[in-house]
Amino acid sequence: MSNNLFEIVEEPIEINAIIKKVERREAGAITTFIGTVREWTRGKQTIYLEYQAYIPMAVKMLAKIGEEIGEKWPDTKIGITHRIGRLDISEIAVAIAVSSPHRKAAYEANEYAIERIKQIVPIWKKEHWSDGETWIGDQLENVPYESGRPNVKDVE
Amino acid sequence: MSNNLFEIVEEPIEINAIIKKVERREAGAITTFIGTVREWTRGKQTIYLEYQAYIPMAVKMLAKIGEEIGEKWPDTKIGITHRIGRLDISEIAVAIAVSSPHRKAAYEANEYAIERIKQIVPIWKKEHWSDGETWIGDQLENVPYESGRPNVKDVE
Amino acid sequence: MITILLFAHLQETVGKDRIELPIEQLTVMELKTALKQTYPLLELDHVMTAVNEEFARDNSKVTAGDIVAFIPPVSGG
Amino acid sequence: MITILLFAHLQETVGKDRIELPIEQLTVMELKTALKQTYPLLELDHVMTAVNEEFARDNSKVTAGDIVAFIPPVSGG
Repeated sequence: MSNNLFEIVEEPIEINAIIKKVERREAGAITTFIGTVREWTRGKQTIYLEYQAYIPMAVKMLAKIGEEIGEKWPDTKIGITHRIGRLDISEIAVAIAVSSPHRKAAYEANEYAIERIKQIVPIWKKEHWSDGETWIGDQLENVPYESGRPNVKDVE
Repeated sequence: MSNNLFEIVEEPIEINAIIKKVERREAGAITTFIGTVREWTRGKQTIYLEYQAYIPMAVKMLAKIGEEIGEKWPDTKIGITHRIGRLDISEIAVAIAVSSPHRKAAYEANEYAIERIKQIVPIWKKEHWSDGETWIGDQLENVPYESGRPNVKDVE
Repeated sequence: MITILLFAHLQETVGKDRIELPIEQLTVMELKTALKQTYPLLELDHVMTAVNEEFARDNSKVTAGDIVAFIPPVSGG
Repeated sequence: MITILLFAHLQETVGKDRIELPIEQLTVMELKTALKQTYPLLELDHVMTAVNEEFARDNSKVTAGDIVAFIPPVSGG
């Protein structure tokens, strides 16, 4: 992995590498969020996931989230790496690290980042279930689409 | 490091080892908190820290925090390791990892853990400043004692 | 020439990940209407659009050389 | 014999990390009073006490064989 704070990668994510990017001598708190491939979702079994991204725009949107966080929590430093391609159970899909002099901001900024990723970063995941496959279309992961296509809805 | 979920150690903390302890195939979210030695606190420079613990009771209290979390967020699994002895700037003093099927609980339980550590776990830190040394006595780290002794206050 | 990028189920529906159209200028809305005449992409009315990697509105202008991407609801993380 | 453990500044004030007292039984409060007569530990009135690794109150009983620890405000993390 490179030193870029915002990355889309195809190889496995090394959490220590992300932490390293945000370490600072003035920061006493680092929070990380690690999103892994979950085997069971509401009783359905996932065999593996496939992530696709509109890569250049995804990187841009990750950087935009970084800017938003810099405005809301000025003392923080954030790094986000999202993996694409095929991911097996327990593999890391996304890692977010935030360093801050104090812990409250590190938690808040981190949670904000994952919420925003699910809103504005053009990355899609396709669930390969034990009984079929589905592109997941709801940003907040609450409503997987029953068919292979999303229910139409106005996202603007 | 061993496989115990709650540990007081003297050697450097390996964050990946703590994460490994809480990984589960049904958990899609892992949050970590890493508390490092901060160089600057309100304009004062720290040279190094010294942590002391009442070890058997500290391990017991960490496990008690784990039980509390198991009651409040039943689907989570938590591991906490705290280091003692001399720690230099940027070294990890405490690491907390929480896995959960869903991320909200992983953030909440993690933040709860660090708050409780600062309330009930018998660990003390001595700041070695560029201009002297102080045992830090306030549980929430807001009021470092001016002298080497804490202001008396009733903590019961 | 306008380049259109397709992702996720849109890509599978059309059977390719990009379409090139020899057009000089039109709006996002007009582009969607044009595409729906050729492809079974009814949901285009309801996905977001990015022009040159920035989110755009239905009345935004698209000009030759631009890259237009249709962004179905995202599911990263 | 009752064993008393001291930490942090209490340990530095007394100059050792444990004290053994040949006592059969007393309360936490009585133990604190006894210690203050020998050592400059005024803040004992205001620190928490653990008996056998569990937090205890001033009226808790301490019996020969018990380990008592005085717990100044903690600062882990």
